Amino acid sequence: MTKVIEKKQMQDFLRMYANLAEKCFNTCCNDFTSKALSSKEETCIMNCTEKFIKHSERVGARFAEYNADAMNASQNQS
Amino acid sequence: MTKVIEKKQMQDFLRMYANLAEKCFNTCCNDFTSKALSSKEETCIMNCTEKFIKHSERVGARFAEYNADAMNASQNQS
Amino acid sequence: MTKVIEKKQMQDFLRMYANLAEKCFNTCCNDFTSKALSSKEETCIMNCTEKFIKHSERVGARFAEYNADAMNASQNQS
Amino acid sequence: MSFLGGGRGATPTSGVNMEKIEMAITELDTVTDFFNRMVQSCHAKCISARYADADLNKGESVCIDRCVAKFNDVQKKVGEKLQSRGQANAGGAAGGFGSF
Amino acid sequence: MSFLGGGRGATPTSGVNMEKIEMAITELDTVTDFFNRMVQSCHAKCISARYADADLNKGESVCIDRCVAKFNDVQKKVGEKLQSRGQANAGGAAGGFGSF
Amino acid sequence: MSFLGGGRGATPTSGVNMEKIEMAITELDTVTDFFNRMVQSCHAKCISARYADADLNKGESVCIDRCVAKFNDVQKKVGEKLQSRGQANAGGAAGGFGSF
Repeated sequence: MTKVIEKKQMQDFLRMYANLAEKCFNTCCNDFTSKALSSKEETCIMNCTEKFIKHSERVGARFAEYNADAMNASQNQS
Repeated sequence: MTKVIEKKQMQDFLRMYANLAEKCFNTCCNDFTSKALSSKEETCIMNCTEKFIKHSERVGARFAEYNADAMNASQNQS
Repeated sequence: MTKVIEKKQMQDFLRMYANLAEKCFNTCCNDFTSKALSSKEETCIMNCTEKFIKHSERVGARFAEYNADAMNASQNQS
Repeated sequence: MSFLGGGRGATPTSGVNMEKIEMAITELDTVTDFFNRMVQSCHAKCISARYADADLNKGESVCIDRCVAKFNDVQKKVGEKLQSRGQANAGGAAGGFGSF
Repeated sequence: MSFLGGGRGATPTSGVNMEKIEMAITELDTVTDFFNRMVQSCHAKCISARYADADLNKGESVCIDRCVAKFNDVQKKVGEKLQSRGQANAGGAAGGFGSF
Repeated sequence: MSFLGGGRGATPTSGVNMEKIEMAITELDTVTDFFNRMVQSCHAKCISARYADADLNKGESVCIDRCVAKFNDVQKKVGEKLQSRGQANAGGAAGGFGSF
């Protein structure tokens, strides 16, 4: 069971990573006159990544609160 | 076999449900000055859901006709 | 092992196929005053498909070069 | 699934084995995926995003019927093109897209 | 997972079997998928695409909090609607979408 | 798969077991997913949607070459950033995104 869960977490992480790289690439890279990342693009990628992590953490925190509230409400009912 | 199919149907339903909620949220919710759904947003969500179901049913009906035709044509050939 | 890989390739191909058809449909079909494809739409679909294959092949070739370089670099390091 | 060119072989036979079950599941997955994409695409093409109403209006209904017909045709045309490019058989297909 | 209406039955019991494990995994997949969609949607709604900065500003933070609340509400409302349409039970649901 | 930082350990060894096969499949899935995203992104960036022609023109071809290079670089940079944030190891990663 632990192994299955661990594998799922690994896969979820890899999907999140691929998703994030794709999103930041699509947002930050719009100039294909060179094959090297410009310093402006690089800064954008770093900020995009950092901000996405902070965003996910905040969504996670609010979602956890919401679930805790829902669980309490359901226990008070029964 | 029946179990596997049932599990698939469950998963398909859950994916459809998540997809539908996401789509209706993205279309109907554009004001984040409050955390409560406005009555206008709520009406939009209800219509969006209802209309999506009717849309899916109509696509399903046409698709079934199309498949029946294709199957008849293939049987007449052989 | 070979069987599992073969099944994966089959699934990857089917996903690519479905993806491609969806993308070309969305780009090329915008007129629903008739249920038959116009000759203009048909040409668009054919070009879209052909061009996507050539695009994928070129991306694949560059990606293979990139991986070969990365593998050489990693072997020289160790 | 006439658009896969494999429909003819799927006629019922006696004797069920794991391989046939797996193939049936792959086929079911493929048709479900195809159907879901058709629903999404035709929704984007035909359904107004205003949602003032819960019913399909006449224009939307007619649009859906034509959209399903066109989507099926496109699927077939793309499949024929892939086949004529020698990409339609599973083994050769994925291999043609870069050998990583 | 209160929005699935199945949370009550998932209370811990003694005796683990394969079926329960599979159900737990399906549940985990569902919650993960839900969470990922919420992250994506609220990112699109709240985060400016300029990326001049690596920190969430005040406006973005408040927007995220409200977005999570609204996304959860929408999920619940859509679930209730599906249930009232008799689509919320697994078996009947997929069947109602065309019998291919 | 140098961008995953795990390529070195994947050298062939004698003795095949289920775990290694599963890991190889996960790796194959990851590379396929990465490749498909690169194809999609570079298609959106480089290929004109007019489809007047079936061939890649000079500008599109050069754009694809540069796009692949940039996409690989971005993947690496994002991976390094995730790693420096202590998110790159599987266990800690998913856990950091909310404990549901």
